[in-house]
Amino acid sequence: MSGTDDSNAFVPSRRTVLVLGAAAASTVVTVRPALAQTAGSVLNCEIPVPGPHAGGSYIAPDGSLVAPGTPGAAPPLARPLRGEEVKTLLRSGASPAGVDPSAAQAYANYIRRLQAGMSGFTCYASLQMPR
Amino acid sequence: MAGSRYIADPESAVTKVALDGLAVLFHEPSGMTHIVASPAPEILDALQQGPADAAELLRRLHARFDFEGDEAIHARLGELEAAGLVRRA
Amino acid sequence: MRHRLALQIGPVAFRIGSAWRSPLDALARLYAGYPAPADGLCDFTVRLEPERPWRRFLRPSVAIRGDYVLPDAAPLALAHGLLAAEMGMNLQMALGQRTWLLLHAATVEKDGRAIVMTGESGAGKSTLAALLGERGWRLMGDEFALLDLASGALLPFPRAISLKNGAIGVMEAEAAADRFGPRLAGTPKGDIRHLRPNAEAIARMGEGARPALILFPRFGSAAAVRGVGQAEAFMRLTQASTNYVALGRRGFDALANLVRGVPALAIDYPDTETAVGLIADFRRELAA
Amino acid sequence: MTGARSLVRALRDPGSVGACDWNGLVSAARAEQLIGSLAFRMEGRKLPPRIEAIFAAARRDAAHVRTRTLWEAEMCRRALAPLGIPVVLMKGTAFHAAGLEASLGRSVGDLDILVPRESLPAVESALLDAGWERLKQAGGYDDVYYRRWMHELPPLIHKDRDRMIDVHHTILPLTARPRPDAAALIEGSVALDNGLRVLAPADMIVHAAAHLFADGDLAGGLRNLWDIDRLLREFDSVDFRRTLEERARLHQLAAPVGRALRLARRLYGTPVAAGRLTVADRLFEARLLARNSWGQERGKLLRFAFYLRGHLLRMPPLMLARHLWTKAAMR
Repeated sequence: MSGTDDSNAFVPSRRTVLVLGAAAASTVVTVRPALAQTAGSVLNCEIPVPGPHAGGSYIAPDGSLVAPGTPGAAPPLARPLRGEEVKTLLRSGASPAGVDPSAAQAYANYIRRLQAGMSGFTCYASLQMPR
Repeated sequence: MAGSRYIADPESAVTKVALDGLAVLFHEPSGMTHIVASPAPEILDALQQGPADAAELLRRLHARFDFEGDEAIHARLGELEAAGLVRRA
Repeated sequence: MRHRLALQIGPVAFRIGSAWRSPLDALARLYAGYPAPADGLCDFTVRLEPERPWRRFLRPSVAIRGDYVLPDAAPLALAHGLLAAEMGMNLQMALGQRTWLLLHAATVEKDGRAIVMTGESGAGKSTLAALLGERGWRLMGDEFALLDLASGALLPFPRAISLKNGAIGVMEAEAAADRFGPRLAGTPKGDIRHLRPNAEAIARMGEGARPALILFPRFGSAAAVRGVGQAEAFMRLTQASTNYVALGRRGFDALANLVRGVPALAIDYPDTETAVGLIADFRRELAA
Repeated sequence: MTGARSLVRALRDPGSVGACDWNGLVSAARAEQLIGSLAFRMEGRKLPPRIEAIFAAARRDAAHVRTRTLWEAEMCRRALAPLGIPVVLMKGTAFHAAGLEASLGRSVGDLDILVPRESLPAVESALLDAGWERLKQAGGYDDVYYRRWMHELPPLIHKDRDRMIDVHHTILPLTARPRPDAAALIEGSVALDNGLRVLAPADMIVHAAAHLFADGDLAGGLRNLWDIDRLLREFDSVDFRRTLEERARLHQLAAPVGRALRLARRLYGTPVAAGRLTVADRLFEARLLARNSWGQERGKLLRFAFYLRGHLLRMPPLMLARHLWTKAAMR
């Protein structure tokens, strides 16, 4: 690798300690395309729960999609959640108006699992806050 | 896991910038940027000597560094493999 | 489209078409004094159109569309059409800009040295930039900073400043009434009022500046300043950029050069006046 | 001249663009995902500075798209290599991987691959192990529908790279009337240096024509037709024309291929022997050109008719009714 640091120079006389089993989770962080900070300025958004790709599915407590009627799972929401409602839900767990509080966590987890290409993702990305 | 041999891209495929203790890598084949902490850069350097399985890689690292807990090498290789910075031979 | 307007802001030209007259009238008033794009040629097209054909008349709601669009966008009320036009321009920049590294940041300049302030929405960077713009600094932009990939200079993008809620009153006390747009009450982001940058900011919108300081401001806590390491600054700036990844190696080089060449600080501040004071101190230190 | 019409003319003959409506041309090209292709066609011409800057940025962006596309294919290769099966890249990814003219400025969204049908379960589980995730709920209506009737697995998305993969086992839904010979597609495919494969040239065109005219609603059709134009020009020879005819017949897709040739010649001036436009061809042409100089879609009725046609092609009317009914009930 090119660069200015000297970590690839072998210097047998001065041995360094290496921490292989890093306590921290990961030693590799990949930069992903970011809309997070900007999207607040570019859209007034909504998140359907679940998205049209999974119409009719119920939401398990961990946020995954399951068959309609699965015990312990929450039914689809009748209306999409507005950006501000999602923000409150993700931050404090407080459920939006008209939403069953006992199912709020399932909906929050569903939103956390959204990925690019899925309906609601850009909205979710816009609500995520670093630090 | 034992027996899988790992390959890293050649030096020319990665641009490295050192920023206070971390390395920021621009990986040409993917166009992706990775911010890596020790021991990831050391592992990538060690693989520059050629493909190696976990045992061989540990031998190379022990020749340069003091460390314990060899079994963590598999987790580290897994991260690098998922990021596309190393691949199996 | 039925109604249309072209605007040049810094180096970028927009063509805005609308199914209704009122949003463009408001936009033209807000951007009074800005030059028209040369030969009418534009970088991006924004469209304000009814979400369904009948929604032009029946409970009119404005869908934000254009060359680049996002799913998940909900329409705005026609009364908030000016906000829709502004968001439409932001959207084109966020999704379509590939010439400069786009940072979600406010920038002010004095003596050719620019301070880049970036942070999440609500960190107060817009208000801070607006206030500095009235206190002897040149406002380069309150929303997006454009970093030139080859030279490392910052280019101005002095859009109208989007003031929210409490910031509206703060700025009404500072700037002349004729520079303000209408107060937009009850938008999804609260009350909003736009402020046209002052004449100097508009007159010098073709003139770049060297970055001298990167600030990560955070509004709402007791005043505190801490240094931000290069790796952290790098990571945070990638997250403040919508086109970093798409620019590839050129973006990487430009950002690495920026964080290695320019100091970065995180500041907490309880009120805007405190922040203005802190920034005056930084400037004296940078000049020293 | 409407946006789409001026776009077609500019692609066909870049020299013909004078002091035209540049703004409309750029908007139509962006809307049709042809801005990259147009930027390469315009390279080296004397243009107004702002327009030249737009095209220069589009060309740089195209380089990024190529890198990202080839990388996604490479990560897929790594995930599937242990299976030892043929993996055939399709559509945009294939054009880039094979370095074809059609890849110049070509945008690419999803990664499309073709694998032998009997390998589908192994492919799916290898992808799931390598970080791809299901987009649709396993066992739900859509999931079951895909597995039973479609020519591909339900789409998967990669958890870190946010990119979708469509794993095909043939090139048309099983409910469609033509039955392409999937085994022959794989049999005839060509290996690249890295072990991945692409369809043989004639099959590439047959697939592009099938995708455009025998499946779907023609949205984004100008780009697909541009692919066909570029491929035909690159591969053209007397032998190739014969091979193309044979392969089109083999895959029961002679009609869409014929229409593709006629419309490519009509819109892009592709130098191929093709018959006169039929009345239906003219409707297709109108649908393809239904975009104005603000980038807006025009011809609402026409577009709706093609939307319905897209569904009808995929399944018999009774099945379609049941499908739409179930989907509506899920809303």
